[in-house]
Amino acid sequence: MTLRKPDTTIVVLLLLAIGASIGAWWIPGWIRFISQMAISAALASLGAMVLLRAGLLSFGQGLFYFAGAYTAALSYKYLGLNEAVLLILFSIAISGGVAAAIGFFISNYRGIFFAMLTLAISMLVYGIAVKVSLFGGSDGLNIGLISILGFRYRGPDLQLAMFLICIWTAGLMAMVAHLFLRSRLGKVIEAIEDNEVRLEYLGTSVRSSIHAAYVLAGALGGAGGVLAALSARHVDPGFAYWTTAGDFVFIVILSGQASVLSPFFGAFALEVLRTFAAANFPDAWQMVLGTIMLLIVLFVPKGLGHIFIALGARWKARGRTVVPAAMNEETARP
Amino acid sequence: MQLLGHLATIVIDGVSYAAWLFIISVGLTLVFGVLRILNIAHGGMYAVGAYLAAYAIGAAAANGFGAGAQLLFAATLAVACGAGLGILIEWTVLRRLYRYPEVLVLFATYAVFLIFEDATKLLWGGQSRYANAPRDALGQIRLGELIYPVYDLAMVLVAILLAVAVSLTLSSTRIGRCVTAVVFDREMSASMGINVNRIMTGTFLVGAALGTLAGALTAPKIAISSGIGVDVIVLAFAVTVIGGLGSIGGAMAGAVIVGMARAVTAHLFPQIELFAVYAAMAVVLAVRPQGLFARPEARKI
Amino acid sequence: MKRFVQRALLGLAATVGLIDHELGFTAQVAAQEKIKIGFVFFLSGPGAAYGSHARDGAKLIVEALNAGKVPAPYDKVGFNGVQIEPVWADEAGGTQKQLAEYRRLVEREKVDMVIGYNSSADCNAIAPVAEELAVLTNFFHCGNPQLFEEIITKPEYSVRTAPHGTMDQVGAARYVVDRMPGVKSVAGINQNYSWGQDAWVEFKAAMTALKPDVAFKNEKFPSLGAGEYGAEISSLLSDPADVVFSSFWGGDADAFALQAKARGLPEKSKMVLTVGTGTVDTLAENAIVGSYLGARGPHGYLAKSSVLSDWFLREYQATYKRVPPLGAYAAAQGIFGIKAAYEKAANGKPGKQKTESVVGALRGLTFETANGFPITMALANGHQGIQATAYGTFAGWDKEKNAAIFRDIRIYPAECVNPPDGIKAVDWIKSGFKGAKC
Amino acid sequence: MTPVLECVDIKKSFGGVLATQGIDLSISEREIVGIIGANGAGKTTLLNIVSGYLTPSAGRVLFRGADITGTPPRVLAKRGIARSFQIPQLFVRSTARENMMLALALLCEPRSALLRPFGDRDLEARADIVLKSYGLTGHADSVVGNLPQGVRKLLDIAMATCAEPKLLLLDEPTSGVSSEEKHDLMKGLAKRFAADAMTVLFIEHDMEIVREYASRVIALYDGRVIADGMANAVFADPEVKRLILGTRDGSAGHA
Repeated sequence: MTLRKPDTTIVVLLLLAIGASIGAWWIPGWIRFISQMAISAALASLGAMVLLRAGLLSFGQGLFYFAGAYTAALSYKYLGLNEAVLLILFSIAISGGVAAAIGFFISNYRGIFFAMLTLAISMLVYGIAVKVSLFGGSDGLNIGLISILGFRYRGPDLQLAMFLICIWTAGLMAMVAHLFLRSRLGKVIEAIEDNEVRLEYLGTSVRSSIHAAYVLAGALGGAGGVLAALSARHVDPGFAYWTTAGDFVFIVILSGQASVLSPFFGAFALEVLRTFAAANFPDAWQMVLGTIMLLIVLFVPKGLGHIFIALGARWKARGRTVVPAAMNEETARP
Repeated sequence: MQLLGHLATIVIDGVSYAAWLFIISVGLTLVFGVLRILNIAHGGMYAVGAYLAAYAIGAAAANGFGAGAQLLFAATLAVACGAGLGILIEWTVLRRLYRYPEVLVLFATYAVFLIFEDATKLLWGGQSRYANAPRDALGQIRLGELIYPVYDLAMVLVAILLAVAVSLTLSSTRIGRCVTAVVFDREMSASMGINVNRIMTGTFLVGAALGTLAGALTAPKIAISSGIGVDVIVLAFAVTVIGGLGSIGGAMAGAVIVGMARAVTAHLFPQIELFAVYAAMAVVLAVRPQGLFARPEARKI
Repeated sequence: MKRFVQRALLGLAATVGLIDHELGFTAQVAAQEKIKIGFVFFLSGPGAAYGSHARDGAKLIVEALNAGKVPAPYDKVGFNGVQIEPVWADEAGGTQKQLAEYRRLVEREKVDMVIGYNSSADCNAIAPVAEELAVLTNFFHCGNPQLFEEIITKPEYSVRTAPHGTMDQVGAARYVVDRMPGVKSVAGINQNYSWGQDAWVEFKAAMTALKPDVAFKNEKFPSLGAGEYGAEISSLLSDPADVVFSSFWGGDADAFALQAKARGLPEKSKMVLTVGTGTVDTLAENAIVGSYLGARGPHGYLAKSSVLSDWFLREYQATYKRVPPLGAYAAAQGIFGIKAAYEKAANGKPGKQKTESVVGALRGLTFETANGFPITMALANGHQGIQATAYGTFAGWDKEKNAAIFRDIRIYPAECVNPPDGIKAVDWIKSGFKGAKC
Repeated sequence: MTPVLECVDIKKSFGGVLATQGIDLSISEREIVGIIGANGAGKTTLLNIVSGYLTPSAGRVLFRGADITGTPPRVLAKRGIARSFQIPQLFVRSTARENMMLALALLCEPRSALLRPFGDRDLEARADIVLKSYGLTGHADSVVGNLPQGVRKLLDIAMATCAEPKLLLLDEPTSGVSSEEKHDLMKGLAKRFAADAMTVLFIEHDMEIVREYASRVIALYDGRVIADGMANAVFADPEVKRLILGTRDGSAGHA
């Protein structure tokens, strides 16, 4: 397949990843850490966004976050696997596999029942994790020193290397998600919310399409989970608690779902918001967070990312008046 | 014989827990039926109701009123404040969002819940409060081999009365029938001349008041402390979803299923009590993907 | 459209302003020569029932230290004459948030040390980072012995100036056997997370070690924050054991006490609550009369009179109009421990001290606490404290003095209820308390 | 020659109410069959059963001799049975062109092509050709949700015919279309049917349209076939006159 012109989203993703990699040396450690948390959450949220495109609200993304994180922690603890890249690949595969298994069952559900069933499954796993001592119970598990591409860094070097790994894993996963969303199958996913009947009459299985989206969502959730686990070097059953999944959906609400870049923007916005609230209002950070959430939902209901789109559209519109020929070409691209 | 006694105990516990579940869920079910949103702020209303009841019961007791008056005062205060808060939320938040996707409204209610969480904490402080005076005053009763507080068993009666009252209102009053019509088909109702917006406002107000009332009725049983609203939300969601959303009979069935699941596991399999609720929800949805009492919605093509 | 863009731009501007604000443009400029301490306590959620008291206690101590009003041996201003500047943070929100908060406290707020963390999950997650960032961190009151037994086996910067939770269970078991020599059966109701699970395992082991023929039945594990225990109480009532053991705390303990009392459970079984003095704090005369209560150490009603402990009691009551709850004691001893080490490390030199020398001074140190019982940093190479503990029987409410009455208070020396150095707590209990000095 | 479609004693009940009570029919290659009947006669139910949306309670459906009873629409679509809908079934948040692109991509290409980019020039050009042939070029860039009902109807039919199906089922193709445009629409469709050698089954209330464009008419009443044959013969049938065409003369009007 040849691309006539480079895909804007992929170019932006690459530029962001390269920029962050270069900037990494100057970013203070605590901001790097917050960024890693935001990136991890963004990947899981991207999974939630893929499903939301099909009109499916998942309160179970936490399950895959959990699956990715615990695959890494358990492989480290019991299999002695301590190579970051292997752990990441393994975790993504396992969580994608879990999603594939659950997908047979869950792809029958829509609307609130999809939301509540994903919540129930996730909470069941949470309940089991709290009880099973192999999983470290509610205290969770720690991950000790890991090697990155064979190198055994320590202290600040390890943190820096981990930051780079996070950036590039997230970048690659986002590209995969982007390629999926702009494909015909991606369009089918979007069409599901509009009209399942027509899709069936066009020879497409809606269930299989949802299943595919669910596997991708699972893999993205798992990628987020393993990155969070390797960054924090600690996992606990809270990953599967429904409020974790709620955060992921909120990130998508915050940013809108226009592009795979949106959840990254939303996750950073949420992290900044939370840090700001926690630092300045230790007694009322929930209230501050809630108030800002409410204001966003009320006044920017399409998500903060929409601001950029509106600005972009304005900018483009201005360009059009000068060069009207460009119009058809631009609008033809969704 | 002992087995029979044990079984009876489990059933009594299950029923009394189910009654409580129904009381905390009925407002949520109603709001879902009419407004089509899962109202997370319901948990916040519950917490506010509990704190208000603690205040009311304390104040009434200090002025020498008996258990009945204490409860009446608590319930009245809770319902009044709940309705007030309900109107406030509907006017300032929900009304502006009806055109938007349900997810967005869901998160608006979550934001309201977060605000409530800290507001109750800032108003009443971090330490727990209690309001057990009326529960103690009503005394205990022996059922089979065990002693139960009269108050807990009275909750079963309250739940039944509540169910009957809500069902009768829905089926026999003009407004109630309008509400039922809106639940069934919003567009159709609007075209039939029902003021759907007013029905939605009213329902949210009643739902909020039922939330605070549930908190007030629960207050004498528990320690009222920061964070009591969170668990209540998930329980109420489970009950509502199992029932099939938006039907009073469904909420009752959901409450009984969750209540019995909890009682059975608490007695016989305490190790898995933590996820009994979720297991019950998963099993019901696996067998009936639309919940127990859902109307099948065949798409007209 | 235009209006929307305007609105959007306003929102964007607000966001940018917010980031600016957060990234340091308005950050407080640290005054010269202050010791900045990050205090992390639960300020919201169920944990607030405990963390808010810890914050109250820490606030009181910090202010008194800065004013030089604390009696000897802590009469020196601040730490070694240097004023303390507290930074408060909320422990609620999960380990991920705590890790981010911790790094922010250290790298952005530039705190000299952190005192806090009540949840064992948070302690486990933070400790490796404390070691990595080389910041003195006092895990002031999480209870899991695993912190220094498994998670950080060679601590350098992590300390815990409080005994771990094993003492609570061993003390409770000893008290039960002392008061009820004929005890035959024990039931348990504990929260379904590591605190409750570990407490029950340890208590069972301790009871077995002390009285091998004791039978265990009816193990209940409701979820944290369940608040409603009707079914559990029915089950405990229908097959009553001699003793019902519980490690409930906060709102759960209060709710359970109220509900158990109303159902007559205390008439059938002796109630043993390791964090039970909290129920007396909140329920006063409605707490269960005759129950065996602990306070995770000899705190509050179980404290011993000394100049320091009397001062603390008096000041706390004057400020907050109540008997200091155990969280306040724990926070106080968390600060006192570090202060004692700080001044020992200074050894007469004025001003701020190096973290390494403070930790060095803390190893093996014995320091006075607000409850009259000293703590010795005896375990984990001097990073883990041990202390005597006490249990008592709640005997009712003295209406005239408006105070709780505790009877039969038994004090168990530190070496009697804590393992010696080098052996894991559970192994020590199973060994029949080898080397215990009672 | 094997008939394209054969229905053998099809029965369907909804909660005890029989919607069709034993329908038998057989349609040969290149026939254009109009189905008439009052509301509730079972017309749409018949289409739903033939296209696989519903499984009959009893009876069999054969497509070119093969039993397809209960085969889901997505399989039948690939085998050459397409349909349009009484209420247009479209992707309302997408543009008309995107709707057509999706239809072409899904119906005409193998599953393996699903992962190719949606925004493909070739696909776009093919979609534009189909849209043009239905006179929809002017609406190509409009979001379907903003289009008038008549245009949606046309798009719905265009999406059904775009892959040149063997058997085309149309559910009231002219409802919602203004009476002046009805004949133009049907004329265009008829040309297409002939060019692509399609077999067509269409439900229609406008008897004039039926008379003009159907090579054969089937009248349904109360879930049964009461007449089947050439248009004139069916319209002359006294039972059809009484039950479907009402007291008015059968030459025009809606039932």
